[in-house]
Amino acid sequence: MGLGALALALTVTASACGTTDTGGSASEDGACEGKIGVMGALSGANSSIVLPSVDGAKLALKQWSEENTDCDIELVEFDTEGDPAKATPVATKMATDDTFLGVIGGAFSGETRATKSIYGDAGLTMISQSATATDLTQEDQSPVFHRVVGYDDVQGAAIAKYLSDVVGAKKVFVIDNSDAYGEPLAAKVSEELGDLVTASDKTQVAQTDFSPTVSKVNSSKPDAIFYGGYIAEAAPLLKQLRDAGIDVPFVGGDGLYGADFGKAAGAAGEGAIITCPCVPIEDGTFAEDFEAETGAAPGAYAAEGFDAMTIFLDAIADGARTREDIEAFVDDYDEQGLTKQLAFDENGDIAVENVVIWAYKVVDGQLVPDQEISLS
Amino acid sequence: MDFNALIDGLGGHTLDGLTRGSIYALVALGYTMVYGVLRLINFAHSEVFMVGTWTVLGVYTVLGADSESAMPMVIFATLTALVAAALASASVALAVERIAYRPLRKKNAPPLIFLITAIGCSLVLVEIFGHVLKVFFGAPFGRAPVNVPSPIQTHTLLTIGDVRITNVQVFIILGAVLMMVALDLFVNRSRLGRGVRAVAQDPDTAALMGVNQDRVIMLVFILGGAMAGVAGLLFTINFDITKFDIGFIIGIKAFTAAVLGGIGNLRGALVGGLLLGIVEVYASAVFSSNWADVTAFIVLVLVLMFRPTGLLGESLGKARA
Amino acid sequence: MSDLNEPTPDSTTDPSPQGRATGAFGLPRLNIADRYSKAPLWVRMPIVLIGISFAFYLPFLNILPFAYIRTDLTSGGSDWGGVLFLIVIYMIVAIGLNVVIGLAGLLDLGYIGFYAIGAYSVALFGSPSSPVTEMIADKFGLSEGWAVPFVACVPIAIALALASGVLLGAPTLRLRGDYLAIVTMGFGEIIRILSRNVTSVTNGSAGIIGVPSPPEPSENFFSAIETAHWYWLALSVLILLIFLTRRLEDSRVGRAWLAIREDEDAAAVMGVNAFKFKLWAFAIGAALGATAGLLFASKQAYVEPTGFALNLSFLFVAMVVIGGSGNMVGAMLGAFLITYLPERFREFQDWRPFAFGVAMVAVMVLRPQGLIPSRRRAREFADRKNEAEEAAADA
Amino acid sequence: MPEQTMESPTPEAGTVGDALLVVDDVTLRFGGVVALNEVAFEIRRGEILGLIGPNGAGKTTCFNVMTGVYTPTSGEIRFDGTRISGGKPHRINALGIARTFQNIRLFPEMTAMENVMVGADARHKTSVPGALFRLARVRPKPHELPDNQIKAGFAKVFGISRHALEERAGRRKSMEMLRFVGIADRAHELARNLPYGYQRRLEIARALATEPKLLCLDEPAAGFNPAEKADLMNLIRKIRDRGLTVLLIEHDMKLVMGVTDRLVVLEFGQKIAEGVPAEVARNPKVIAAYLGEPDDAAQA
Repeated sequence: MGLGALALALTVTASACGTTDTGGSASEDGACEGKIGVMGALSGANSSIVLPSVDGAKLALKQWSEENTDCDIELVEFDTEGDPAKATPVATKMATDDTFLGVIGGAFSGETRATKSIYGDAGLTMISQSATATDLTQEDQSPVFHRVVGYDDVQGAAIAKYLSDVVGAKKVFVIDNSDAYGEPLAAKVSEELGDLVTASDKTQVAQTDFSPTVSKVNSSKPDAIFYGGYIAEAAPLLKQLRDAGIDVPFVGGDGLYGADFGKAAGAAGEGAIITCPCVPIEDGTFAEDFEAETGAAPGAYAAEGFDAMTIFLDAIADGARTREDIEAFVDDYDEQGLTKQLAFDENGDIAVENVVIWAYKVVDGQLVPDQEISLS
Repeated sequence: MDFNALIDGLGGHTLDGLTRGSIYALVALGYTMVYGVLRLINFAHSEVFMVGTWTVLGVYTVLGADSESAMPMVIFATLTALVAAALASASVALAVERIAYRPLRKKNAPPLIFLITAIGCSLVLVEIFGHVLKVFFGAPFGRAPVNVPSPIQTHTLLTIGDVRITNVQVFIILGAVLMMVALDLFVNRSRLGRGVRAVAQDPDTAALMGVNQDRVIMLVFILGGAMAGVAGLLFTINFDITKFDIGFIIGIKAFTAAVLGGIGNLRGALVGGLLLGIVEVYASAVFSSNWADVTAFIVLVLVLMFRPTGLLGESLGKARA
Repeated sequence: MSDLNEPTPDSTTDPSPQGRATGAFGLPRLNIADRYSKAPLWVRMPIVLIGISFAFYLPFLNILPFAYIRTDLTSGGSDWGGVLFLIVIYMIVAIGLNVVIGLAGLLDLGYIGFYAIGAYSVALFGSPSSPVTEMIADKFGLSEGWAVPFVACVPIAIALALASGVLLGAPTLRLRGDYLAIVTMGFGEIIRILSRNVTSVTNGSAGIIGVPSPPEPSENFFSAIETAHWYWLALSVLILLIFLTRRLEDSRVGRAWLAIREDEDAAAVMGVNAFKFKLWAFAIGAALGATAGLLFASKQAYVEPTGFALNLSFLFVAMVVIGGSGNMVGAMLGAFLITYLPERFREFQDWRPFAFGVAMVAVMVLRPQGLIPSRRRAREFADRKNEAEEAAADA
Repeated sequence: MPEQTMESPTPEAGTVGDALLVVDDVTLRFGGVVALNEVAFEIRRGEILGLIGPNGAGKTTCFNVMTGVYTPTSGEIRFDGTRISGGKPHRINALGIARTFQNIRLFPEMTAMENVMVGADARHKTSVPGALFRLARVRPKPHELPDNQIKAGFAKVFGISRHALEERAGRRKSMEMLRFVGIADRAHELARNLPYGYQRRLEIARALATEPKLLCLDEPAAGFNPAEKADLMNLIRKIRDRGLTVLLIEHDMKLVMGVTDRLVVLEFGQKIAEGVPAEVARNPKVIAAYLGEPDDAAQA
């Protein structure tokens, strides 16, 4: 072994033969090529919230490439499993590889928090399709971070408004899932509702038996229920609420948005209201194209993924070839996207007046646009 | 902290706790039986339960049973699902035993190796439903949660004071207790059960007395698996849902329940499961649901402090103190 | 250092190495290890030094064909230095857990709890935006943005980990085997849930940003994209910890641990204070776990409760056992494989967990003694197998 | 290893003196079963005391009470004037009682040498801080110096860490013990790979390494052939000659009669006789007890 190690070390230091091309550099000659990264939970338990947006981005690239055949833009997928620990090496790889011109992501707020400074150091523009934590732009700003969704505080205020004005609730029961998404959203809803909140309960991710929560709801007799959390827990929660004879309106945030909700909640899901900072796709071409491409209806944040990719593609079409160009272009961007008017303020957020929050109603297991929630 | 909420709704909370605990107890049986005979924590058992829930979904889909079905169909579908889930889970448990554990037993490997193998098996089973089957068959397999539309509709059977007792609660508690009584009788009264107890007490002497150890071990995995399958059915009736990783939490809880009651002890599994269910529900009522697990683990530590081998002590046969 | 590297006893007390001749079951690889350990110091020293230099050189290894071990070859790969850093962090975890499981024979399924304590210590005391520092700053009228410097966070983290190791161990170490396993598992979960629920202290599910970096020799030395620097830091810590753990293994303490693992009652009758040494094993393991967590949190600059989920505890145990329980090198190999392979084969995406599970079962069934068992273990297995065969023949 | 390094724990080697261990009306009950019933006897300094009786008479239980495995229900045990009943096994060992086990309980995955070193460690102090940092320096006595000249020079100037000193002393002592019981030739083999007779002797070496005043041997000759038994008898005498007191449980009456100074006889948890071997052998109660046990009677 000793000799082997020595020989190995000698080879390593002495030989200068073939090197792998790991770095590479962006084309200085202005050729239309480059890579856009997309990072998020592409495998594992949470991937169903992320994969549709990646498909949306892919669709945008496909449609764009058909029109811009002289360009060679690649969308590179990076799986983080939603885990910040796995996201940092991925982010560093993109940050240190000059061929990457932009990143779509992070899909979740946790991994975004962990990687924002890495991209910041490298000046690599991020456009997140679904990281909605308020602090990402409101407390700990980063020059490279942008997002095409309204953040939790905006959505929370809209949900509170919907509950009080549209539902006309006087007593709202607020439930959250104790995680980084559901907790702050529910907190904002409660804050906005003020006295209208009659009681609340904190559940947890991966819980299925909600009988204690149901008892609490039963004894406080609310006229509406809000749940901040994800589909996997909302479905059994709703089933148990309905079984207990609690038939008041059930409202959830964008964590419940997506085709999976109807499949998971079944009959109990009928009539549930799901809000989302995403507009219904009116003309239908996106939905049709998406379905033709992936074989499924557009899921959570599919259109946001499409929009984020479109911004990068517009930048490249505009002649941006360096990270600085891209960043400058994105900062000045102002176009009507699939989901909303896309223009970023100095924090990287879509201006509040352009954020559109819609309420969807579950009818026959499908999400049907119900109404836009006016934010003013 | 709201002790009034607990006291006001004590009856209801207790009933909820018993319902929750019944499912823990049924799954705990699998841990406890395997442990009693092999001194091995079968961490793959949680996935045996998971397979049960998917089997129920399969049966409902094939029979076309859902919440709209008529009474004869409801009964037929439920019974079919019961048998199918028990069979499927037992087969998976047996397969795990044959593929992963038996070769290790032949090599006389230490318990830690079994533990890692069990975790590996668990991962494989989870991924089969979360990914592999999806690649070949598409939905409903995959990472997303899936509705299992139970044909049994929940309705109130009777109300005592404030306590509303539903048909589903009665079904679950009675079902679980009946299965456990049957199992207890089987282990304590039948010839095969005697073999199980003999191997649990002293494998070497049992072998000398002509008990076929491999057969006993197979039997234990089959019985434990079947119980987990039944638990899968009861679970879906109550919650109408399954997911590729649904077994993980239930598995952890059931294992905790088994230890709480005294691992290796059938009646301990029942006591531990029900107690754990009640503790969790009470804690959820007093604090909130996100404190239930902390409370449960603290109760476990306290119990073990005073009774180091669980509430009823560990003994599948009755001899070991 | 010299007496550390002397596994063989003094020549005066070593009658003959003929006992080794019975190692006929040994694999060829073990003979290499044997030959290495018997080689004189002037042979071993250079080998160790070359090995260490090579480890430090790894982030820049870019010569074919060796460069194929890099994880950033495909466009969807991940940063090689970052992966190396994570590997080393988990190696620290593995040698720590190996003390608990491999040496003292205590099954700890809640090791992530100590890792979390290390990570949260540096975050809670070192980050200017944590509720704890804000409270301290408020109470003593310190300036906004004040925080405990990184260097002071290290002893805090280690002290907290030692204390929690003792706190967990003192009441529970009297429990045997699997009961201890579930209690430790509960401990890991309690730590995670507390960090999530006690929002006023830990900032709850939102986590804590602004975790400090170690003191920098030059500006931006430890910036987030300088992963090679982070790797070097972690590697240096790892080497130091290996050195210290070796010292424990080759001492009265290490022998006491092995004796307890082998037969606790007999050890007690031979004067081994089993409880004390088990508690030490727990505390040492806790301190190592916390060190890993601390480095991790510092590099990440961010901690949150979901990073400390229960399944990581299982993964840690898997690292130790797959590599070869009781053997530090084996445990580190386990950590390497479990961290590295999924990163190297990212292109298989959603197939990786499945493949991982299959590999786990296959490795254990085919090689239950672990990939690099300690010499003891290898013999044990050969013997146990013989025993089993004899028993089968008798029946 | 030169003989002069052998340390005699007690100077009055070989002389029988005052009571070293007193078993004072010890009763032990497990639930309803009385394992020991008001057993009382004493072991005198420097003697070899045999503890005999039919199977199930309570001999090993008596050992277990003495070494802290069980706590007596009533009564107490005093060792060298200190009450030890109910104490922790490692404390009792520290006071000077060591034992072997009827069913060999070595540390199978440790070498013979390491097994004995665990015993030797009982007299050592190094714990985790000492082993980690090795800061506690001591000035070595001449015979404790390392053999290597350069190292010895360093040790003379800078002192030597307690860890290193204890390791060296432990290794020397262990090797000496292995020689003493006659198994030094296989010192570096795993205990589980040693032949049966070696394992029995290794247990004795391990117990001796803890430097006990009283050594309790639980059926050390079980499974031995006559030649091995004779060797063992010599070994036991040699142990006594080092100044140790020996308590011996043994079935083989020939061995017991040949080596012990006095006998205590138990039956059904009660002492039925005590005295010098020849006297006890004539005791009708003892004869009656052993008649019920034809195997043992035949051996005697």
